[in-house]
Amino acid sequence: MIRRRFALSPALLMSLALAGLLIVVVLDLPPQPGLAGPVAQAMDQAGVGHPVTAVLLNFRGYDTFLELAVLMLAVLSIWSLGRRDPIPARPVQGPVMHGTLRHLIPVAVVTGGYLVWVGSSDSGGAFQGGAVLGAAGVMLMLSLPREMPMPPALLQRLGLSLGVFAFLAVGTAGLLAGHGFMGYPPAWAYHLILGIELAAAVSIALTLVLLFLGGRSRKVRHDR
Amino acid sequence: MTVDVISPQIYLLCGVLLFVLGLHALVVRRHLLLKILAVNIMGSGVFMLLLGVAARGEGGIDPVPHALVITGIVVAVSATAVALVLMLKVKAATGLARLPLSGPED
Amino acid sequence: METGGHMLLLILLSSLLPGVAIFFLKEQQFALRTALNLGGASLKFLLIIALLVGVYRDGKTYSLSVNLLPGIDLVLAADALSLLFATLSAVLWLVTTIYAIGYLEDSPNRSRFFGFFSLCVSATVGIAFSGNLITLLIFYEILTLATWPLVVHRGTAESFRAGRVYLAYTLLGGAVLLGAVVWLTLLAGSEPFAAGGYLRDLSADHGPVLIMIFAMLMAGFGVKAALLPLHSWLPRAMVAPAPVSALLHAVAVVKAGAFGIVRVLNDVYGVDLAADLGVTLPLLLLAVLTIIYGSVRAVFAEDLKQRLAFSTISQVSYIILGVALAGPIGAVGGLVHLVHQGVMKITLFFCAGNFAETLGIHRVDEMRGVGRRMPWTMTAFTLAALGMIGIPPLAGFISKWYLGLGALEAGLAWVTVVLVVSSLLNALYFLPPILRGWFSRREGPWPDERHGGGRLETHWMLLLPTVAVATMALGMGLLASLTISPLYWVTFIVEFEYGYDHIWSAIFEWETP
Amino acid sequence: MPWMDVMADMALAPWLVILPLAGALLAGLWPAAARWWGLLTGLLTLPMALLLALQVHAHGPMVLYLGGWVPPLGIALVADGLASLMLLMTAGVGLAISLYALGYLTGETGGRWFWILWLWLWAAMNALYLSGDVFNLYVTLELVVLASVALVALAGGAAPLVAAMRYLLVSLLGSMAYLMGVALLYGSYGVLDLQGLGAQVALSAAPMLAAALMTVGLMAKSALFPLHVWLPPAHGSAPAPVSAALSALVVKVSFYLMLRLWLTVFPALPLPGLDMLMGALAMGAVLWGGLMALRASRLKQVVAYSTVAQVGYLFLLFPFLRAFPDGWKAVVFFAVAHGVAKAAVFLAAGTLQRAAGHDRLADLGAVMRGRLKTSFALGIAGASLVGLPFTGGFIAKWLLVQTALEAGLWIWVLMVLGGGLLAGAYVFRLLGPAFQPGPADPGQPLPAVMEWVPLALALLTIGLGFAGTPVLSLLTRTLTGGGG
Amino acid sequence: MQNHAMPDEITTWLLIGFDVLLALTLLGVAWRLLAGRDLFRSVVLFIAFGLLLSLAWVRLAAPDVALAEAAIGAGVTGALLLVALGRLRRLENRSRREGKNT
Repeated sequence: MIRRRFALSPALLMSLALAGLLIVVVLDLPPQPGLAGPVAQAMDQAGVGHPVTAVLLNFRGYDTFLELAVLMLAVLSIWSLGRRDPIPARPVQGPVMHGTLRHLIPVAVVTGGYLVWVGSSDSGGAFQGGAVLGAAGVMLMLSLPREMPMPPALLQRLGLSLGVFAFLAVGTAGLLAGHGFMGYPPAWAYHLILGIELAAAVSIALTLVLLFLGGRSRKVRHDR
Repeated sequence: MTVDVISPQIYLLCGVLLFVLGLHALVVRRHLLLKILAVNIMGSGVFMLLLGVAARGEGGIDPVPHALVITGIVVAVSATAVALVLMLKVKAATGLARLPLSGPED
Repeated sequence: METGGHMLLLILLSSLLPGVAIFFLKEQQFALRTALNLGGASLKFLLIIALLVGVYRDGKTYSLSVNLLPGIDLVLAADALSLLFATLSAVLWLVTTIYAIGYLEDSPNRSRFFGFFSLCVSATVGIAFSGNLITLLIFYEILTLATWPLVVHRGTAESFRAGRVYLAYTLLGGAVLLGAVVWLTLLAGSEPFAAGGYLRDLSADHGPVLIMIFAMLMAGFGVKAALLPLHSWLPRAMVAPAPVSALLHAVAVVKAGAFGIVRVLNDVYGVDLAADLGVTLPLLLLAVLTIIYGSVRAVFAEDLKQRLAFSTISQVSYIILGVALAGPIGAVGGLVHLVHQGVMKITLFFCAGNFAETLGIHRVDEMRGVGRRMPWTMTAFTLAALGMIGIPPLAGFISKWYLGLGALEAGLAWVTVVLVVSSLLNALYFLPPILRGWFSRREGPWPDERHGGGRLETHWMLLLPTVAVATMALGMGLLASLTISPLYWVTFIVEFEYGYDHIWSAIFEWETP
Repeated sequence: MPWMDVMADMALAPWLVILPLAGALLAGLWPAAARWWGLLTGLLTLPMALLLALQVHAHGPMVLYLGGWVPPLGIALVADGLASLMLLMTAGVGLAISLYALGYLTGETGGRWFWILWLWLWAAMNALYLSGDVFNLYVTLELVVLASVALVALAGGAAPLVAAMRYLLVSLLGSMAYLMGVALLYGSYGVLDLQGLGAQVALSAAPMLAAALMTVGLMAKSALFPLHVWLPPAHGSAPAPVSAALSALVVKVSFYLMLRLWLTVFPALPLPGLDMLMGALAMGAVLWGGLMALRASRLKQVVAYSTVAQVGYLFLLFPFLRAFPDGWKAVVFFAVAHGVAKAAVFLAAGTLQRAAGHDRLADLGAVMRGRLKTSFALGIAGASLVGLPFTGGFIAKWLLVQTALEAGLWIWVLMVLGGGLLAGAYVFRLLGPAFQPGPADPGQPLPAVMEWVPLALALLTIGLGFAGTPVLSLLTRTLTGGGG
Repeated sequence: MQNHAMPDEITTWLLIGFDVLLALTLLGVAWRLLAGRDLFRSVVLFIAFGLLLSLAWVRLAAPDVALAEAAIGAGVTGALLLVALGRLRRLENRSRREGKNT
């Protein structure tokens, strides 16, 4: 069965050729120092102690900013496609699962919050924390027998925009204050980053839940 | 020290193969859900390549690819979510979760 | 270089702006439209006269250049040749406008018609004043754009077919031309037209390439000039209204092609270089073939407008023949035919339009006795047709005389034989309508008599232009020795182009052996 | 050192991202006022883009280190001649689209979503044009894709949804290939900024494979034949502003990215065969798109297939680049000329369609006669597509032919000229109905802006006919890579 | 890689063996889920794939990525896929019912 699906064909031959090329190239990649050195050097001005967070929110903060924008745009795109169907018959079933999920949710919320906070100095950060919070929200949706009522549309939109907005506001403020676009004054860097992280985490969590729901809420009261 | 040298190589190879596997499935498989999964597998392959490169670095672990991959994962989930909703809309509109072979002349 | 550039711009705008304004007029705004049309045409005429005075009496130069691309300018300039063509266009536009107003009375979509009509003339004047090859190409393409709507104006399936053929030919020609001009610009830069050409320095290294480019240029301009293998759009385009046919044939399209060929030969390559490259003889042969072919087809065409169309194919090649003879006397013959043929052919088309519009006559055999019913028109027709045949002392005779002399000068005596044969053929297709018109007796009603009664034989706006151009055609022949005649003017141009100081003496040597 | 002083006059570039993004956020928060946010964005962005282009023209390329972090650690915004030209075109066409949409999208017809997504698209495109980092470019590219896919799907109905799905999958495939290229480049050189990569890339297997993957991936995104299948159905029932945005702007985005990569990152790489492959596909696009446009029976279909054909010219980039380093400028001018003209044609088509209530070519005569301004816009912009004089299209065609001749590439001369003939055939076919006999009838009453905006864009194509020299001189202020 | 306190031979080979095994498993799971016929199985395998992937990220010394992968790559994407699959099924049933009715 499997063989028939991936039968010998021009496509397969081309894939194999590409695989061969890639393997040869990848095994031959020269050793190069990467950016570990520059990152380590700049860490004392980064405002946070954890390199990955420093890269995400400071050195390459613009990437992260646009990434939040991607998330938000994904929700908007889905909303533009129409209203959502109700979530179909629970994929997760049985009382045991529900019970487990319900107990997991508070743990996940705490974990998520902790991850956001700890991101400044250790593994963790807005995305991981937000993701765990979002996953918790999704689990909640899955575990409830009926759909959870969502907050009003305006609040949803506000929450959704929070991360991008915080980033944009801080970035623009930096521009106006003479630190350049996306620039933080070193003294405030830690607090600004933490603020952005919090806003981003809320947005990410909400966005993931909204992505999961798929489509605008079914109440006709909002929008249009 | 051998682990430091050999393990990343293993993952580099694995990443490349995942990428090609996903690419092939994306071209060959016709169900939209599988196509979407295939894209995700391709992405995972690239992420693995990036992290393999980071682990192999001379000056210690390189945090930049880590940040890139986190960004990439978020972008991937966004695209996947949109693709899934679109798939459902296509299914509702055409009754098929596949793409018609030739473009409809609307 | 910018002296008096505004004058040239003004001449262009004098037809362009009324044209654009006319588009947006309501169909019923007859008076305003007519005022705009005639106002624009008269203004252009006056401006051209002012320009002539400026150039010839005050010795001013006029030019205007606008940058298009690094090293490439859009140049408008007035030299003797452009003034000749521009004057011809302005005069004929004025009379054709009057004619068209009468011709299209009460027909639909007149605003659109006159709008494109004006654009078309603007493009033609632009061609006349083009100061370099790129500018010429630009206005040449604009002309395509502006004439297509006129060809399809009637909106019938037949006119759309004609429009498609016309587009296919002219766009193809334009594409070839674009390739050639770009190529030439790469080689030689964007030089202004210069008497004697500007490619001499290149010929040593790029001889074959220059020949290739020459062939492409001839093909590009040859489409509109209806040179032999590229002619077949023209008879089809006869579905357009008579004033359009008149304008297409006498001035705008066909002449634009011929004018382009003259420009390339005289002011880009230079006659000497062209002769050295050996490209004039093939061009000459092509012109001769076209002359004979057009005449023969005209003999067998029964539809009056078709006959005129084939006659045009034949006659326009006289111009090309003249310049391809590569000598000053032949050039005089060719260039003067640019004017003579224009005036005579427009007369013939006006007459054909009068016959069709007044009596419904479309075919030659329907012309029996029309001379009695419409004596003025028939007189005009006769004058112009006899001129085309080359009966002395009419205008066509002068052209052919100089062409013949030019052929002898160039040592190509056989060309005179061609001219004689062609004249015989001309007689063969122009004499029957004349004879029938005057000497046959009409039996039965006219095919479709529309303009009954009245003091005049037809609408005055149709008759007046016809008589005017016929008078002009007559005058150009009878008064050829005056200093305001086209012949004198052309001689002046040729003297300049060929660097002769005493062309008259050269001619007299041949005239009085 | 990281907190480097930023030149005071550099502050313009980020605003070109901030403004549309802020507009998009505000439109998302207050959908009821979305149209006014859109208009405001357009009105503010165009002068910014114009100023930036003037600044770049006067002072040369400008580089802004975001957050003060100098690449390779940080990300740079690069505003050079090429970027500022694309930004300017986007701003000009974008403002026109916004104004037009004010009149076109009235009432409840999904107008709000159009505005939100359109502003996002605009922000994404601007971010992409300014980005100077291969990974950041990937993120912006995804933004563009998501926004444009949603715009395609906005019309609803089977054909647009299938088209959107197809487009999304092709784009994701392209994105993944691109990302693979990024990974290979990072694996080889350990940097992500374009200039840094350009300084290091040398002729070897990894960058060549990366170049091939990225080029092919981007090719898939820009609707090059034979991957154009999604494009014509996407335009069939899409709102006119969406069609205009897609055909005039979005198609250019991946072309720009490809060009940027080959100018800065890969100039050291000759890819034998790639130029022939791309040229062959370009030829296929011109022929196929042209023939399909000749056959299509509906106005917007004809225009959509015309886009398929004209995308082909963009890929002459590769033969031209291979022939000599300056060859790309002709193609960029073509891209700009096509963008303006195609937007004008689509908007004019939208007006005629609205007025007539349909867009069957054969039955449009009365409305075309009744709406002269729009017909003129169609005619003038059509002339630009054909490459007739006094339009940007003519200058573009001239430059293409000149470049091909200069390189001695006869086959592309023939392609450009032949493609122009095909374009002539289908453009005059579009105009044909206006000349059929019959009454003039303006059709449904429409807001005046729907007639004036296409006309203004059409006149802009005439303006472009005289803008050859300034545009080319702006393009000389483009950062190109070198070394390796 | 992380600097291990005891870089002795056995640990080294165990770790390499583990890496090879993990890579092969990943490839195998990817193959099965892309080549399979049962969509539900594919989705479940994909979630498993995501979890295995985060294990690989841990092995590549990227704990941040591992966290994100587990939460987003496996968790959220998995949930998205499951819900989408459920909705797809429902659409199929609906069209089947409509097909019977007509």
